[in-house]
Amino acid sequence: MPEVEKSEEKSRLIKAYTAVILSRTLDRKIVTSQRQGRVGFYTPTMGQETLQIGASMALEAKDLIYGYYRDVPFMLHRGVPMENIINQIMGNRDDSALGRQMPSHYSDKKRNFMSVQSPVAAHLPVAVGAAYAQKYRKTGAVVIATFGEGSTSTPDFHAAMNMAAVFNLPLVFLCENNGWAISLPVEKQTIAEIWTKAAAYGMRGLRVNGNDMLETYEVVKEAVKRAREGKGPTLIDAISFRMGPHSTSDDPTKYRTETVDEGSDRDPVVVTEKLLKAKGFIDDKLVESIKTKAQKIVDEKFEECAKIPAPDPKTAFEGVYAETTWMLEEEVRDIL
Amino acid sequence: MPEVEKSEEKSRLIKAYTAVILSRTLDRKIVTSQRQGRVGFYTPTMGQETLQIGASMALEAKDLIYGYYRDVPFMLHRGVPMENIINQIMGNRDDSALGRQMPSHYSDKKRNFMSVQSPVAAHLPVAVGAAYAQKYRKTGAVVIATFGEGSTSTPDFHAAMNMAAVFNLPLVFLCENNGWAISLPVEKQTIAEIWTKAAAYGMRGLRVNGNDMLETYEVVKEAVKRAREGKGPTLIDAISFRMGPHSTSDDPTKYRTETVDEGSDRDPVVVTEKLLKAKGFIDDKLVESIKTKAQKIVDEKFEECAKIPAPDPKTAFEGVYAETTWMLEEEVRDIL
Amino acid sequence: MTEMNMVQAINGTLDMAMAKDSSIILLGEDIGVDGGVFRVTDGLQKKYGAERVIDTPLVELGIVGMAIGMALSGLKPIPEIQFQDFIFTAMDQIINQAAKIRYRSGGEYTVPMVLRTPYGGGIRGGIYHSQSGEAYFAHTAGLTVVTPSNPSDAKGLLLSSIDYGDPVIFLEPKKLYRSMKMEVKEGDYRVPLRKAAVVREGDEVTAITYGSMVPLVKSTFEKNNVNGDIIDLRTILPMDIEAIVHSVEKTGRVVIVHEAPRTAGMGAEISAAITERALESLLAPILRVTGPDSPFPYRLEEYYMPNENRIMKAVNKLMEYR
Amino acid sequence: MTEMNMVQAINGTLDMAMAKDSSIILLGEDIGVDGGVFRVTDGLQKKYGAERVIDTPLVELGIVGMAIGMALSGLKPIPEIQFQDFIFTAMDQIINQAAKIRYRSGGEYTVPMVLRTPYGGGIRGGIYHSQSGEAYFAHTAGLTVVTPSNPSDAKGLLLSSIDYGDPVIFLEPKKLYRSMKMEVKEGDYRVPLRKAAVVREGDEVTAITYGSMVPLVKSTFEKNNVNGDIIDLRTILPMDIEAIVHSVEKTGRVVIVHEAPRTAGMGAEISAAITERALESLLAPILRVTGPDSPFPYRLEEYYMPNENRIMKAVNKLMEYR
Ligand SMILES: Cc1ncc(C[n+]2csc(CCOP(=O)(O)OP(=O)(O)O)c2C)c(N)n1
Ligand SMILES: Cc1ncc(C[n+]2csc(CCOP(=O)(O)OP(=O)(O)O)c2C)c(N)n1
Ligand SMILES: [Mg+2]
Ligand SMILES: [Mg+2]
Repeated sequence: MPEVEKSEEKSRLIKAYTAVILSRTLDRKIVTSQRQGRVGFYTPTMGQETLQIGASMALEAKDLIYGYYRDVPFMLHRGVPMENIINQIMGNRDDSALGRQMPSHYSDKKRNFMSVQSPVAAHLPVAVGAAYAQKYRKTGAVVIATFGEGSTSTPDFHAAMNMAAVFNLPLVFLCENNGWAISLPVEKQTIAEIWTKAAAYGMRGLRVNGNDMLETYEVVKEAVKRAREGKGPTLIDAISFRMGPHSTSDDPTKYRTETVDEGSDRDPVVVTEKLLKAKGFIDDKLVESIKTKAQKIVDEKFEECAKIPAPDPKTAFEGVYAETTWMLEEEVRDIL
Repeated sequence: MPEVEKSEEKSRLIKAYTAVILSRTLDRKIVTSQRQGRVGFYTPTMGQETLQIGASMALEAKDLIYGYYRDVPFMLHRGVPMENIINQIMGNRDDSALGRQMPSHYSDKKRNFMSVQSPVAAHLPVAVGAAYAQKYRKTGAVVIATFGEGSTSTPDFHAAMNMAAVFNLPLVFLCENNGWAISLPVEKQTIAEIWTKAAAYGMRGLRVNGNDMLETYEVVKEAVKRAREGKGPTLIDAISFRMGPHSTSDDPTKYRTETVDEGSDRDPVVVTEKLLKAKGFIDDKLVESIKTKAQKIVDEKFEECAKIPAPDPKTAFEGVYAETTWMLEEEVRDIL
Repeated sequence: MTEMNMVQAINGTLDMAMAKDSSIILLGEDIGVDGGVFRVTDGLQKKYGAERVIDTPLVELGIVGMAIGMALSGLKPIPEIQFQDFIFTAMDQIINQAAKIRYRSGGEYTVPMVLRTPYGGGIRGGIYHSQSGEAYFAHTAGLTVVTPSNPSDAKGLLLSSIDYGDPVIFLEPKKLYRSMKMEVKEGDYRVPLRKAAVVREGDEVTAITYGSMVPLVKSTFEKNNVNGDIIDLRTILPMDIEAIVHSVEKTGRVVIVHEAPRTAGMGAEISAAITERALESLLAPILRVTGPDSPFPYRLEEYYMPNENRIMKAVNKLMEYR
Repeated sequence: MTEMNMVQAINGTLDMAMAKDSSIILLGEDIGVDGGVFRVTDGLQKKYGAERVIDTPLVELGIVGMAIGMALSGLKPIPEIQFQDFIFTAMDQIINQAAKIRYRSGGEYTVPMVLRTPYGGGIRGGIYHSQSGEAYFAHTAGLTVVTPSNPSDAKGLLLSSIDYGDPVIFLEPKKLYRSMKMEVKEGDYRVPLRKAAVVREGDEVTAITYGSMVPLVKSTFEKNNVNGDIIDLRTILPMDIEAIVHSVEKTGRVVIVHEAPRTAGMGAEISAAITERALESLLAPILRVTGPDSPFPYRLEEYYMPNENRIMKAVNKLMEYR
């Protein structure tokens, strides 16, 4: 590999690794803060960092992300400011959604990260429409939609997969297969391997080791390239493991025997460090400094955001329509 | 083949052929009557007779059928009295559903033929529950669910297929693939072959020539046997062709170029006659007499049923609950 | 000005709008090659191509979901649900997505979409081809629910809906698709959303109705010389409360007419809103002439639908009260 | 008699019913091994096996559809939808299947099923974990909609629902799951469906409410010495019109309290039904204290939910009227 390319790869991977560490650090911070009562609710992302960041590396700025509630690493790597994420979780005045949504329901239109909603997979048919619009308007943008493996059982997944294939759209379905849907293991969710479901729609389906950031990157990159070239959608089954609980309200000891601990061989942070060390891109000193810096940033940002007050009460009843209704005006007069 | 078996096969096939002819004759009668304004609406079954009757031959009396609006041949072969079918189409006083449903929405609990509804495929998850109940109660009964190929795009198909597989239920999904969903050809409905969709659920999927009654019979028989033995569900993609319009309200000349005419090589009546003649089970004379008799029965039954008056108006507002509501009582007092 | 029925009026309006604005896309089952089962989109695919008049697979939630995504990406989709009875698998997309995206994203994302669907009885469609589900939508903040009662309004309301900026559920009374013809102005004109029309004026009673029931109430009042206002809501959510209260204060007697089942239907909201504001004006109880609280029958359809006789019974009861 | 909260009461009731009747089957997401996200089904899979307490894939329409099929084949399914907010993909199964099968089959097929689902705010769940959708169901003939307001009623209403014979939407106010404890009788007892309870008596005003709002209205009336009836509907569809009218004829003043958005909500039906029957008794307009017509916010939840202050404002307005 020529020097320039090598150095480009190095800086790209260090940026990615830094995002992995930032995500993990932020994740721990929020979980701890939730236990301290400083945060209401949260869905940890631990274990799914590299698959998301690998995917993010494969995208251009104009591409659209229809993500879900576990996509913090994706957002951080894509350049969503950390304070946007924390403000959303706090639901404070600076949250772009004005504290209307539960924590973990992010939105960042500037970075084309569509507002996350709760009914799982409901964003998938919507992503199909967005992809149709890209094709129709010839923007050259690709849409990537993420979702858990449990979400493949939903009506919305079926509708989206079939329509994306029928209309041959620039769309990548990235299944973040972390093995669990709350307490249901993937084996009880469905009998088939997730990637094989693509064939039912005449779509290409691939499996990738999500804990390998580079493998994920390569596979997503190729799928994005095909999509951009008009060769249609791909379903990618990215295998990972949900290292934490489903959410801060969940107690996985009720149902789970197998675990993956932080620092163990299957921890994507460890996998990524090994990979980058083997390439000679990082060493213990750099790792140490990245982690220390990440901790500092996370702590500072968190405290800054925690100081921001709640939104003005009247905002809870604004923006339902472009023009409000007389009923709501009347009701709000009664409330405030 | 020993004589006894041969003679059993003969009588079985003549019974089946008779049902094919009865169905076709009734179909023509109803379509004609609709044009004369004697029937409100109808979905012809022409072209799908042998696949249904082949399937019906494979079932026992205790088995449950979750059918759809095109299953007249299935019902006739299973022993549903023709007057039940005509009374439903007339919506008269003797219709078991008291004229509440549009024509083509049959029901016959005695023969375990579940009440048909309009939103396509909505009966499929229901059939899954029925199959679960058979398994749980160890009745030994199998459930067979029929639906068109267009219905595979629905949420309900997806839910049903996955759950039937996950719970390993005694259920046969019989897709009556007639090539069209009103005006949409199957190639635009979905890119994959219908039978390949089974794999997405870890289910067995098969294709069969629905115009070949015996092939259909054998394939369904084997699927039913497996289901009964606890080996789980099967999806059968039975290829046929919708020879008529979607319904009496439809004008297929707007969208269809290929046609299959009555009496042509692809007409299942012709295919079946050839098949039975080759086996030496029927000859022209028998064919003639079966057809004449069928016409007589159909004409007579139709005229008998046409004489039956409409249901009593009050029945339109009964049976919403086991015990009616005060609102409905009050409303009905106003109406009648 | 040309005489036309509602199917022709909507077809022409879609045609006119599509010719002007290439961001308008139609999608639905059988709307393209076939021109729609009611022929409302006839000829449009031929004219604008299969990319703009899309024949979709058989999946209502996919149709609505796709339309939402198109709207989010700058298009103006007009999805069609073949019969309103089949919209229920798409309810999550409608209630949880379309209606809530503007709010949940702090206004960053919006859904300018017009969801067209034929509703109601009158064509002998039985249980599953006759339902009037407006109340399900009217209970959903974020939606705007519109229904025209004649070809001319259909055009003006549809054009307003296309430019509205938020999701509109556009309910087309299939009973009126071909049963009435009228002059429809050429060119662009708007009938405003959120505004009712007083389609007949009088002093003694106020009939509040919409969609398919408007011609029936009108002919009933005419035939029986009822001296009353008839208010055609046109927009069901949010409804035009000022027009309603204004009339009730004048007449003091109210009859509400809709096809949908009575309980928790729109009539309830209209009645409650009136009692809140104009109790003192009421000279008699507010009466509702509606479909009964049962599914919709096939053979006995005419017993289900409100008719002249039932409306007059209510009017007479109002006039005779006290 | 043991003190217990609503979660414990429902859990114990399910346990008791399942022990007696092997045709009762529970199904839903995370209800088995995990015991349900609210722990309502805790321990039941261990006791009755995975065949009777079924952990299903993530598909609400499948859960409801399967339950309907089980009911048609002689079982008594009790499906759970994890949050009522996620029920909308199953609306076709509920509205077009469960509610209409008895009618459309001329009574040959029936659907004895109890669909349990937690609803409402109060746990800071934001837009998608707080909705109160009772009006969607209450507009659907064929359904019966029930909601308990305390642990003891939860048991008695659930047992009545299981034996009812038609589909019941059993809405559990999640705000009350653990916030109140009370004595719950042991053994089998029934609280009848279609009957309201008068949970406080008085002469000057009638509060009509149900589910999560009942304790709030009670404490508000107690604290402020309001001399009024409080009617807990218990069954929302069909509601107990006699109990309502009886009270209104006595008091002449009505306030309706529910969490759901106002427009086309249950309050509208209650108000309309009263005006139809008891206009002459009304001393003041019927007032509604409800959630506003907007989605449900997260951080500012307390502004959305009805509270003591808003209820008293309405009561005072009623008392001061004219
Ligand atoms: C339609 C719907 N049903 C139920 C839920 C409750 N719920 C939230 S997350 C979840 C599991 C999702 O699993 P998966 O798709 O694998 O994503 P993961 O959480 O594992 O990342 C469930 C059942 C929901 N949000 N939406
Ligand atoms: C959910 C739903 N959407 C739309 C319709 C209108 N419709 C009736 S039949 C039909 C086509 C069905 O095609 P297919 O499943 O292939 O069955 P076929 O009529 O060809 O036998 C459509 C779209 C419906 N009945 N249900
Ligand atoms: Mg998962
Ligand atoms: Mg077909």
